[in-house]
Amino acid sequence: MADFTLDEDQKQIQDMMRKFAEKELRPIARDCDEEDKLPADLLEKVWELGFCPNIIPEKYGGYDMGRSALNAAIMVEELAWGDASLAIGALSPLLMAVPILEFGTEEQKEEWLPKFCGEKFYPATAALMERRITFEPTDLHTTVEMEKEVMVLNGAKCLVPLADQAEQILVYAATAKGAGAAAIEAVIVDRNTPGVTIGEREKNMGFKPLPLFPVTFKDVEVPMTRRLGGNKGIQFMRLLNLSRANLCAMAVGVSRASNEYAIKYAKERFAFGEPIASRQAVAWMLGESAIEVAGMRLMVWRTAWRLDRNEDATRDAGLTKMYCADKTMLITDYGVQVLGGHGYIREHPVELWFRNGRGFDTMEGLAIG
Amino acid sequence: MADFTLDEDQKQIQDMMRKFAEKELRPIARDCDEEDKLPADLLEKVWELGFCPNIIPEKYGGYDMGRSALNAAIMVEELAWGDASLAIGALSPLLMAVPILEFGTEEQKEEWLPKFCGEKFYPATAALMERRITFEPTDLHTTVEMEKEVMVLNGAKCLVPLADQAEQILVYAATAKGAGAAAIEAVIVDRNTPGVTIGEREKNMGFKPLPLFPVTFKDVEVPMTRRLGGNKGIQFMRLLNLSRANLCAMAVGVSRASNEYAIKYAKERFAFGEPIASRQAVAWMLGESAIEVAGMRLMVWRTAWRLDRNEDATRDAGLTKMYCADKTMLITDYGVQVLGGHGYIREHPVELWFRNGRGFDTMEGLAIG
Amino acid sequence: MIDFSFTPKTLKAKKTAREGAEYLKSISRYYDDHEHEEVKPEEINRMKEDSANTNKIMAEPGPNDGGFLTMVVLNEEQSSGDPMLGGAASNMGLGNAAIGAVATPDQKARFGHLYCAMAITEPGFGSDTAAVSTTAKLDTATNEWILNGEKIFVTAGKRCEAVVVWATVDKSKGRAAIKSFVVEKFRKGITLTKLEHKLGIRASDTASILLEDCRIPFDNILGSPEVKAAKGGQVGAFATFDATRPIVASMALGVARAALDFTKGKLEEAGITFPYDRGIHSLSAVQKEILDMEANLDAARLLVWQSAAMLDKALRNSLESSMGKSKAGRAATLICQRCVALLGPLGYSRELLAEKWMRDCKINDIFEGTGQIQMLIVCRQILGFTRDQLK
Amino acid sequence: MIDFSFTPKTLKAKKTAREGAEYLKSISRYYDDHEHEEVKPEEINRMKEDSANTNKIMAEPGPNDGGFLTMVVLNEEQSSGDPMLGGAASNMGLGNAAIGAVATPDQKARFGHLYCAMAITEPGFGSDTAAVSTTAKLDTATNEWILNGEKIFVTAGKRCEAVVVWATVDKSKGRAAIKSFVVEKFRKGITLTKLEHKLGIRASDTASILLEDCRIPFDNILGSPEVKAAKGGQVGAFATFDATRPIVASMALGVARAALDFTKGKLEEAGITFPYDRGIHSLSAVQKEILDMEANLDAARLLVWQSAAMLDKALRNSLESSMGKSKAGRAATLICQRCVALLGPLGYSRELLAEKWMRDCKINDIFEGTGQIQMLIVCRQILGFTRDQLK
Repeated sequence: MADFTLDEDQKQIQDMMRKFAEKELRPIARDCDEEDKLPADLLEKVWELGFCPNIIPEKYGGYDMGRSALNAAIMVEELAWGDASLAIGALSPLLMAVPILEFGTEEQKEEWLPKFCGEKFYPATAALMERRITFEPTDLHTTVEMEKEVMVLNGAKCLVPLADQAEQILVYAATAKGAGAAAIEAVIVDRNTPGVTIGEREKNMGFKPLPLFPVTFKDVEVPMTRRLGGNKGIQFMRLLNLSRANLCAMAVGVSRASNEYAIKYAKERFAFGEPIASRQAVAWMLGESAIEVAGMRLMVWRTAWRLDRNEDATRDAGLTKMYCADKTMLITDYGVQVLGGHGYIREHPVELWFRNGRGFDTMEGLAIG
Repeated sequence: MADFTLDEDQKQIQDMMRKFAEKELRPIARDCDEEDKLPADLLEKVWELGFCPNIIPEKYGGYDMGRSALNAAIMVEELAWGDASLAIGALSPLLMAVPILEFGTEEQKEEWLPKFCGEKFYPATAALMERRITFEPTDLHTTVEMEKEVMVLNGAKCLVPLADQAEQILVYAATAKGAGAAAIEAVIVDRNTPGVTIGEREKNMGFKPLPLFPVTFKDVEVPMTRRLGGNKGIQFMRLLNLSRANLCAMAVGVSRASNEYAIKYAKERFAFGEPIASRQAVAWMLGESAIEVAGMRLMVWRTAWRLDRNEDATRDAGLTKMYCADKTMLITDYGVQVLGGHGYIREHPVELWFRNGRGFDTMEGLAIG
Repeated sequence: MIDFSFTPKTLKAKKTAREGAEYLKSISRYYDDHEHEEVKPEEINRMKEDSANTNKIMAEPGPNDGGFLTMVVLNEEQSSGDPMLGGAASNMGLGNAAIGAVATPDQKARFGHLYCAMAITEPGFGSDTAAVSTTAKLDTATNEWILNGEKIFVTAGKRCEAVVVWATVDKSKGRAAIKSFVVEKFRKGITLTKLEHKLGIRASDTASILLEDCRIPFDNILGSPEVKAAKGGQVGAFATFDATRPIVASMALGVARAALDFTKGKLEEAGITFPYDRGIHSLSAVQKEILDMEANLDAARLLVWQSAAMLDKALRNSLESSMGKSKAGRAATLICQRCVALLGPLGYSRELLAEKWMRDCKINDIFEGTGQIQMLIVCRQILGFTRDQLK
Repeated sequence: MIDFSFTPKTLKAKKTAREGAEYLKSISRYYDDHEHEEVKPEEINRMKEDSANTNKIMAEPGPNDGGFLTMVVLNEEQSSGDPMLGGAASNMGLGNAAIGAVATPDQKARFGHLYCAMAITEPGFGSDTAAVSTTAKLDTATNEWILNGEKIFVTAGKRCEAVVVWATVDKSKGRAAIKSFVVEKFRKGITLTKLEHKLGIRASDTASILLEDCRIPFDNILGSPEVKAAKGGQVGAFATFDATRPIVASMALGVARAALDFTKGKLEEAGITFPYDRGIHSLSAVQKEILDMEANLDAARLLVWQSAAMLDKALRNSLESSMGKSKAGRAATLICQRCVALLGPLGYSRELLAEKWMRDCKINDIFEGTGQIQMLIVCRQILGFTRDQLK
């Protein structure tokens, strides 16, 4: 039966995350952006929220509280409302934990999942993006050969979160170039494996606090046991769709943050004897943004809801990704525009959201839930 | 030396055409639209303005007043401001005269041009468009074989103005499918040639007064003397560019008409105790439209100016065509929107411009100058 | 709990409505060409049958999705066939939505079976609905309301059986004094004075109506006759907008979807597919545009559904219904325009329906509050501004 | 007579400016990373040389295209290298454009060689430029103006040699009493109080300036000291906007063109071409977007050129300069944003310049009158409305 309202549990996690974002993320977001830093104690604080153990079954050491892409979307919208870079960084262990939960063999679950149930932040990440203008997640140039007794990885990845400290990197690679999603495998690679090179930390317009690295793989040999899903492999589109739902939820959070801030500012700032929000041209930017935030959120929720029902969500996820990327840019642009000259200086957060906002078009596979 | 102002001659022809449009086109536009009619006496009235003989050299019976795509653009903007359908219909003889002036052999000029210098409207037209969703003017499916002693035409055209009464139709056809603009020929075909079938008059959303017909060619044999340009043929892109400049000038005229009307209405119509134009949301539609009309016009002028200098205008013409089609739809949509419910009824002309406005995206080759 | 699935009954009714829409599509060109012509009785009967089938399904036992949401879902289907023809048969005009939202059970029984139009606009105003100058005076002797005034742009004003008329009971009291009254067509003093020739939605008449000392029983007023000051929510007749806006928004969705599906179909005939897993660098310009339009329409639809579902839960939805109407009206308008362009000569031709959908759809940006009025309402609410603070 | 061609001199200068722009591009990342750092003397010298070369060309015999138009054309070129670095070397700030537009020959001689910034905004207002509260009082004893007030968002306020300050000579007289004054940095009472940390254009400082009993000679006022009521045209200091807007608009054009050319270049490396003779059905999504952006930029550029050419002909260009600024500012902003998206990881990276251009370009939607203020000016003029009729 159709229903567009959150239940009590969902309201509670939403509220909890909103408070956490307000208390722990917002106050440090500007400094972290200016100084390109992701504080280690923040990683521990987010870790304590239990994102990993909550979704891991008891037999692997987790709390087995159920896993839901929709609940994850509700939560990360709030965290990204606090700060998207810090959220992505702190949640990077999920980039490995979730795919293992989805497709890992029993042996792989037993080997890896307990690591995500410890008391300390367990650094793990995934590598999907490649640095080229025509990059498509379904057309990877990083390859994995599986004919021999070991797998051999070759290629170059970029925008890998926390690659410098991750114990393992879940690497997405194609068994054949140009063969689409069906040919994509996920391989668990220890960071210190010979042939793996972590490059210099990348510098980007936005997501500055988030440590992102290029990683190259030159004839990297990995035992066959590290092929996620064993002989069955993975369903790459499902993981991509889960990632898109999660990242788009963050885009909603960033958009909402900007829109809320601009609304408040426009009511308080006076020009021509009235609040600037009393001018239709200003109000319209705020109104259009509010409508789009509401629409984006429903699209994200439907995608996540469909994923939770194990339905094919490729259409919803694909359209949502395109739509959210565009609208997030528009909304965060309007955020700066409403503040005018004040929006352009780094005393107000709208320019930070504007820089982060543009990232959602580019970055794929940086979050999952 | 860069200059963006009209000279005295240009101001004069602009003024003359504006008055003609106001006196002869505007008053009958609505009735002609409702009744799908192009009055015969209007064809004669426009004929008397001398569009054809003015540009034809004296030795072929014309007044030899020079030919300029820019001046043509200035004039047809005004006529289309009056009514685009009537303008296209009345100027259809140019569809044959101009290409002959551009590329005709001496013999062809001698044979055909005097016909356009008589006292009565000489019905002639051209056939470019073909009815398919993926139609491209540079990729014609109507073919002309030229291996034999006669040319053989096969194919189907649509949206051919005045095909029912035209003495000749200038038919654009490809010597080879998929070979692009270089393979396109123009063939002068008598309407009554065996194998030429004029179908039933087409019904379209806009341009209703304009009689447009589908024309099919089945093994139509045409003497080689009718190949425009003789052995040299034509430069199709130049003719297409001339057409684009001319049609886009009409798009400017339609857009300006709608914008002017909406401005006037918005100043006179009161709501909430003020003219509706006093609301920024309404004013912004008018302002954006006015800016785009000015921008479109400069783009059209530059294209025409370049054509007059015999420079390659493909870039300018292509961009202008895309831009004007989009903006004309936007502006004529705003025209209806500003009038609201009143814009939706057929007592005001904005809905007519809205219907005609959408046509500029689709119709190619229906005007030239 | 968030759930985007509909009950089996709704899905079944939706399927039936979609089949009925195909029939509407088959006759819709005729009534576009023949403005103001009465729909043929056999066609009306066929439509009534389709309508009855849908109602029968909804009356079956089992859970429902809520009345307004279902109405919105079914109206989108019907509108995808023709945005106006269906109303003639289903006896559902905008007036019915208003009655459904605010009438007493007794009134629902009296008027529910009538095809009710809605009369708000007057020659002197369009968007400024508070400027209503039609008056309703109570004759205490007979306990009748006496209505005087002129209404324009009454959708289905000719074809309907009754009109919900907005009139003021006290001009000095502003918006709170504007009430809506059900005026049956058989009453003395109500006259049809003009039928508009329109850009689109020609299958429906748009009428001017004159009320001259038109007497109706006291109980024909919808809602309370009391003139109360506003506190928070919509006052007087204005509350009905919250119910009618999702309905008209769903009409926009239906027409735009028809245009988009038709365009996709024609493109598919030309060998073009629409992959959802690709980014911009792997798509053609047409593919990208189609996907963008699909996403835009999805966003609009979800907003409209949400606003209707809130009505079913008796939650205040003024913000959401305006968001949905504003978004759907504009998105649908633009989608239809682009579809005509993408279809080239096929789009512009009156032999097919794309050009008709473009003309029809434009009304959604205009009636039941233009896009600008919707945005004004949205902005006031997100800003917490009064009418004076944001004009 | 309509002519879209430039004189050989302009074309030669343009080519030289474009070469200079390549040098600016090569150092522009550094000054984005090192906000508020002084440009190195050897770099300044190199820029001054380039600037001198351009000036030398323009001083050659032969016809010119008009001073403002040439300035706009050359500024676009320079801005395509870096929108701000060039100003430091060419000694051309917005204040210079104002001086060029309204100063007396004597003033031009006195101030023309100074790098002049423009100080309008104050902490209490942004777009509402009539709200200027900085005062200029004439000390009749010394025949000096005494300025008091605080200015913010002064572009190049630190680096410049003089500031054109907007101040009122009589608060009770409104807009007509707002005048502009050239305040050289060596004057007593002018203090730099703050440097802003910005989203973009970090190669230029944005300063706050305090004026405390700052005395300047009487002749440092630009235009007449008389307070006259408006009749038609812009009054007082406002007239300078007609001259500065084409200049800042050309900066937008330059940055957007740089972004677009860069994106096209990268796409061409990937084998993508940009055919101008094709319709939507034969183009990829990326091709279509690039062509749309090119067209949009062309339209903007032509409007800006026209507004500048009108200045050269001493025609009133308030409408056209606002049209150009509004169109160019927004078009450029959107183009840069889309380029970053189309470039994917290359667009977002601070190792290349696309992301910088996106940040830099956003200022064009904001300073010298936001897009909204420009549109207000355009609308008032096409409607023939006063400030009160359209607020």
